[in-house]
Amino acid sequence: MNIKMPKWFYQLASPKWSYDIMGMLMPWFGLAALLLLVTGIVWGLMFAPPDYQQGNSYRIIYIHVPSAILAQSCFMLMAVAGIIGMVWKMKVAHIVAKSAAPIGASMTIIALSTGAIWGKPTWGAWWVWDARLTSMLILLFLYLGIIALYSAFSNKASGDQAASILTLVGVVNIPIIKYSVEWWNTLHQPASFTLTKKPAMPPEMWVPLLIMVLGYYCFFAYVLMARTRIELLEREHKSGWVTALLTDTP
Amino acid sequence: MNFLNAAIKRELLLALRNRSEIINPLAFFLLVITLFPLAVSPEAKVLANIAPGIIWVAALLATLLSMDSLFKNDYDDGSLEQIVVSPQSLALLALGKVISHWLSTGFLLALLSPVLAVMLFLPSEAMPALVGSLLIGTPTLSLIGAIGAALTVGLRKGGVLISLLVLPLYIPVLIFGAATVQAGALNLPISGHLALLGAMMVFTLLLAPFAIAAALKLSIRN
Amino acid sequence: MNFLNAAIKRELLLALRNRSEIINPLAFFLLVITLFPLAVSPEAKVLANIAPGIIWVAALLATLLSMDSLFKNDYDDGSLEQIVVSPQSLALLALGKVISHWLSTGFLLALLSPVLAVMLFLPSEAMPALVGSLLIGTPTLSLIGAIGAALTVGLRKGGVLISLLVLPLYIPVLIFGAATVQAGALNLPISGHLALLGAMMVFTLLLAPFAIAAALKLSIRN
Amino acid sequence: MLTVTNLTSERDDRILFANLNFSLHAGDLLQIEGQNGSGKTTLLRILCGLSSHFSGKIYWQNQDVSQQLPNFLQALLYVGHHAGIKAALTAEENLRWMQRLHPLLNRCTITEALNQVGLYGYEDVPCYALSAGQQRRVSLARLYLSSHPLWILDEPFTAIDKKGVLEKEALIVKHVQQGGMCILTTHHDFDLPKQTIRRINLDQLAHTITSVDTTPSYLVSV
Amino acid sequence: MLTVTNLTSERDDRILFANLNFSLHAGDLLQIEGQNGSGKTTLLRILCGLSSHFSGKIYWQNQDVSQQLPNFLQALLYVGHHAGIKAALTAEENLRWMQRLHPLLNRCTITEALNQVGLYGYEDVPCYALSAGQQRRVSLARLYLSSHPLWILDEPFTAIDKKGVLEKEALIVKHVQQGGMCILTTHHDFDLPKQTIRRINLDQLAHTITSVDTTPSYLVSV
Ligand code: HEM
Ligand SMILES: Nc1ncnc2c1ncn2[C@@H]1O[C@H](COP(=O)(O)OP(=O)(O)OP(=O)(O)O)[C@@H](O)[C@H]1O
Ligand SMILES: Nc1ncnc2c1ncn2[C@@H]1O[C@H](COP(=O)(O)OP(=O)(O)OP(=O)(O)O)[C@@H](O)[C@H]1O
Ligand SMILES: [Mg+2]
Ligand SMILES: [Mg+2]
Repeated sequence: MNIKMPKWFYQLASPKWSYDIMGMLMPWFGLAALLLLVTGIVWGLMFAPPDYQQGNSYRIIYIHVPSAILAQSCFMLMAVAGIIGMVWKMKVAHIVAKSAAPIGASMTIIALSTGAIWGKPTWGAWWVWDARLTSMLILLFLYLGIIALYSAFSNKASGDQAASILTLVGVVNIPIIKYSVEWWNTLHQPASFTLTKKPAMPPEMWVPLLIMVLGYYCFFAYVLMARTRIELLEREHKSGWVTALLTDTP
Repeated sequence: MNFLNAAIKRELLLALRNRSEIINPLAFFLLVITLFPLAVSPEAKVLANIAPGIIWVAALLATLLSMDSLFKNDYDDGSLEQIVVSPQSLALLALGKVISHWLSTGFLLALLSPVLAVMLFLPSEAMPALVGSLLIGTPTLSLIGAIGAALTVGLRKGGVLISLLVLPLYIPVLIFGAATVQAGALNLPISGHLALLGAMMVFTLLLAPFAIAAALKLSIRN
Repeated sequence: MNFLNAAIKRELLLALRNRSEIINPLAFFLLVITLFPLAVSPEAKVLANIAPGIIWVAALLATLLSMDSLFKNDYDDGSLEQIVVSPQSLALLALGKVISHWLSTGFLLALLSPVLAVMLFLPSEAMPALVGSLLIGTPTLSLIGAIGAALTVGLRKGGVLISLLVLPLYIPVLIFGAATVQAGALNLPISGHLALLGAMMVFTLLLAPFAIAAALKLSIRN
Repeated sequence: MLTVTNLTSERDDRILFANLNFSLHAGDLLQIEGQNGSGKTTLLRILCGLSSHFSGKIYWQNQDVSQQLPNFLQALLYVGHHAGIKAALTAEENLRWMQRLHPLLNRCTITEALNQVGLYGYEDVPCYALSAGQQRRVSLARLYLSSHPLWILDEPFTAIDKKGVLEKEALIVKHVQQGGMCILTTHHDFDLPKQTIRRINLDQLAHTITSVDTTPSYLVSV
Repeated sequence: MLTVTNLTSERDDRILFANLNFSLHAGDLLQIEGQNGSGKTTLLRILCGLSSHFSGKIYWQNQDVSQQLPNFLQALLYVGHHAGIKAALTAEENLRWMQRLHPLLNRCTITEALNQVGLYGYEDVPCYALSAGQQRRVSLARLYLSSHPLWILDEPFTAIDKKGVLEKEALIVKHVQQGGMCILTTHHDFDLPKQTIRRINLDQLAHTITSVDTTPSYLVSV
């Protein structure tokens, strides 16, 4: 496949160029993440009004929802990076996907555990087999499989491609999972607890939530770039630019 | 097509040569299903209720476990290498292997399932749904499982890693498969469910062989 | 004893070297258990009812499947031969292998089981019975499974044949194991059950190593 | 015609060979020499497309191999460390499958080839019941069947007895004299006049590289 | 002292050798010769107690071996077709385990032995990352470590390069000169004066039998 792409796209393929660009962008994202997260947390935990039903326990939403959103976005990102890596043979794309996987898995774990903690007071159970929860759990398994596959190959290039194949198969499957799980649930049993009905939140509640989500994205970008840069150095440690980099800074 | 034919024939010959390969998934299926009355409860009402789920889980596990050796032997003895350095299409060969694998697992499981269903007191109205869902659903399991097998074949003791990779992808098939049988037991229409399972099968049938071939090449070149 | 120690250490080292060997039975256990709510029903009442049986069946299958490779690798690469031609006791070595196998499967399964029990809505009163029965019951499973593994190790693609040999012998453990948990869930005394499981463990612990050693010699000399 | 330019391979930060350049024409016999672990097998696997641990270019008929893989594979016969035969099948069944894979295995009938390698009377014995050397002979029967222009052979004489080695040497010489090409590794002495056989010694290559870092172009005399 | 009387072995109704008689004293080097499939490996495995396909008697120090197996195994070092090393462990870890198995592997330290076989610098590499010959070298490092009186070696030089073969030949000669015993098979030429090495040719034995025996036996094609 030879699809013409703009110049910057091919520049991305150069490890050195990517390394430098990410080095430039990182501080900005770090700063934004810090500002947004601090604002969001302080606002959400201290100033947002308590929920009329759940009291203060609802405040875990400020962690729970952003991590749940990010857990899913991260998988999409990995799939896109996987396609780019496979089609245009772009090493950097694979490295980005690989660096993203553990972050996505952590986000999924955070979403699951905050959800479980929240579930106990609101539902009286740590876990219910609700559609959304179940598909999240499956997402976690997919992440773990992908991470295991990356580490199982001795040739890093092979590991990249293997994991990309699995990611692509997985991403095709995610809508199917979501759909089937939802259908399965409503078919047999009227869900005792629905997450789909949005609590009618006043703006004082959802604005900090939005800030938290944005903060999470910035934080994600920051960590992703940091991890990618480390992985780039590790893989390219033989090449000229890394040697130059290491000798330049005593 | 000629080559696909030859590949299927060869696999079936190999399966016949050590007949245990054919009997084993069936035996496993049978044994797992007999464990449940022992472990859960021998009551007919309880069993009939959970029977669709149990039979489908057992079929899924039987497929999954036989998957592990699908490419392993060919990898270990160098046959896979020989196929990669031959001018024949790896995707076609993979498809042949999957087809003959399905013939000796999923297909036979589906034929055997009514017997087990009777043991679990599944109402007889559900039998067409059971056999139908297994016949249409298990090819998808074999195809997806083969992707996992191909990805892990080169790894020293990839072992049960394949389960981790493949089980999440099996879940939609499991859900719809079990739901079909449950609907059948309640005398509800099942054609919608079967059509969905069929669509999944066609979809994986078109894409999986290429994914398998790519994964095999990767594993060999690692 | 010294040699037993060395054997256990070697096995654990090998398990650590490819960490997947440790994680895999656990992952399998986890995955199988999550399949049931999907296939059977997500309702708490139904699940709580069948949870003891399901967890025990899953633990049994996880043990059984990891069993297959217990001696296979040693057989294929000639290590087993070397042990047979050495002056060391094969029974002691076999015991060492089983112990380290149990540490990396049954033991970890028991520790993990409460988490899964919560997901299946098992009442919290049943937790001690669950962990206790798994801790006392799984060694028996490992020991019996090792006999099956030793008998089938030399057969080309003995594969799932081992299931056929071993599962019938697993049934008493399964019945008492699941019954223990069910009793625990109903707040009934469980010490009688545990004592029975303990007696089975001691009995197999005394006899199995010799059976395993004899079976291994047979397999090698065939 | 096979041409290799600037071929470099490293495993785990050890450079095996760097900037290897050679080309092979009709009638050339090339022996890759080197001590154990010098990278002979790695080199052959790279040439066959079975390893991705390399940088550099490989040309077949003056075109990049990766651009015309089917053409190249059509012309190639590879005999690797692993025999690539199925233990459960007989010698004849194995070779019949090889013929399906490689249309150019058509020089003589399978029975003739088996007679040539001294397996007359063993056609119907499953390969697991053959000795180490006999199994290797089954694999080498392909040489008698082959009309491929390019042979790549990795330690073809392993486990073969003396008389067998002489016969196979003669066969290889005949192949190149008739305009074929052959690359092989062997630790056996190959007693042939200088002009008939060319040698590349990987030990020397490794030596020159390890001292220089800027990767000089190392040209093997052709 | 090892004595063998009337040893006969047959596989699948083919007599490999019949009424074989020999004895081995301190300082004896015995080479088993014969073409591929003549029964060399089978003979060695019988001597080590790794095969039960035989009739006849084997004595060690004038006592039936089966009566005093531990004594015999104490004195025996066997290197078989399979290397008997674990791919996941390093060379050093493998040899340390061998030492646990055989108390007599105590002649020098492991590091010294590894240096002797040319694996200096590879101590910490897991064996799967070694080449075919290097893996074989790890296995042969036992010869340097061994103070066993009896060595039984099956094709010890497989995959070893020329320099390595010469070194190991010298080691074997030294072993018998110091009063050890050695039985080996090899297709390599062993260039030694007649009085140093004794040879048994199984091809000739097969010939003599086929005429005497009443079982419809099979003449191995020459
Ligand atoms: C382990 C248990 C749980 C998991 C895995 C989970 C997962 C998720 C996921 C995947 C989302 C969707 C994020 C998005 O894409 O918009 C979400 C949103 C949400 N969750 Fe949870 N959740 C869990 C428990 C809970 C509990 C106990 C509550 C409170 C009763 C809760 C309340 C919410 C709310 C209010 C939202 C935002 C709804 C929306 O914007 O659509 N979750 N959760
Ligand atoms: N598992 C088996 N089942 C049946 N027959 C076997 C088996 N293994 C070997 N044989 C037969 O025994 C004979 C001797 O085999 P063996 O391995 O001892 O030969 P060998 O002399 O070591 O040959 P090589 O030089 O090839 O190593 C062969 O003809 C073979 O067909
Ligand atoms: N899977 C692997 N991972 C890492 N390194 C490897 C792997 N396989 C081989 N190597 C290394 O590559 C080097 C060359 O191996 P190769 O098998 O090509 O050697 P060879 O020349 O064929 O040796 P031999 O004569 O022993 O067959 C060895 O030093 C080995 O350590
Ligand atoms: Mg080699
Ligand atoms: Mg032999």
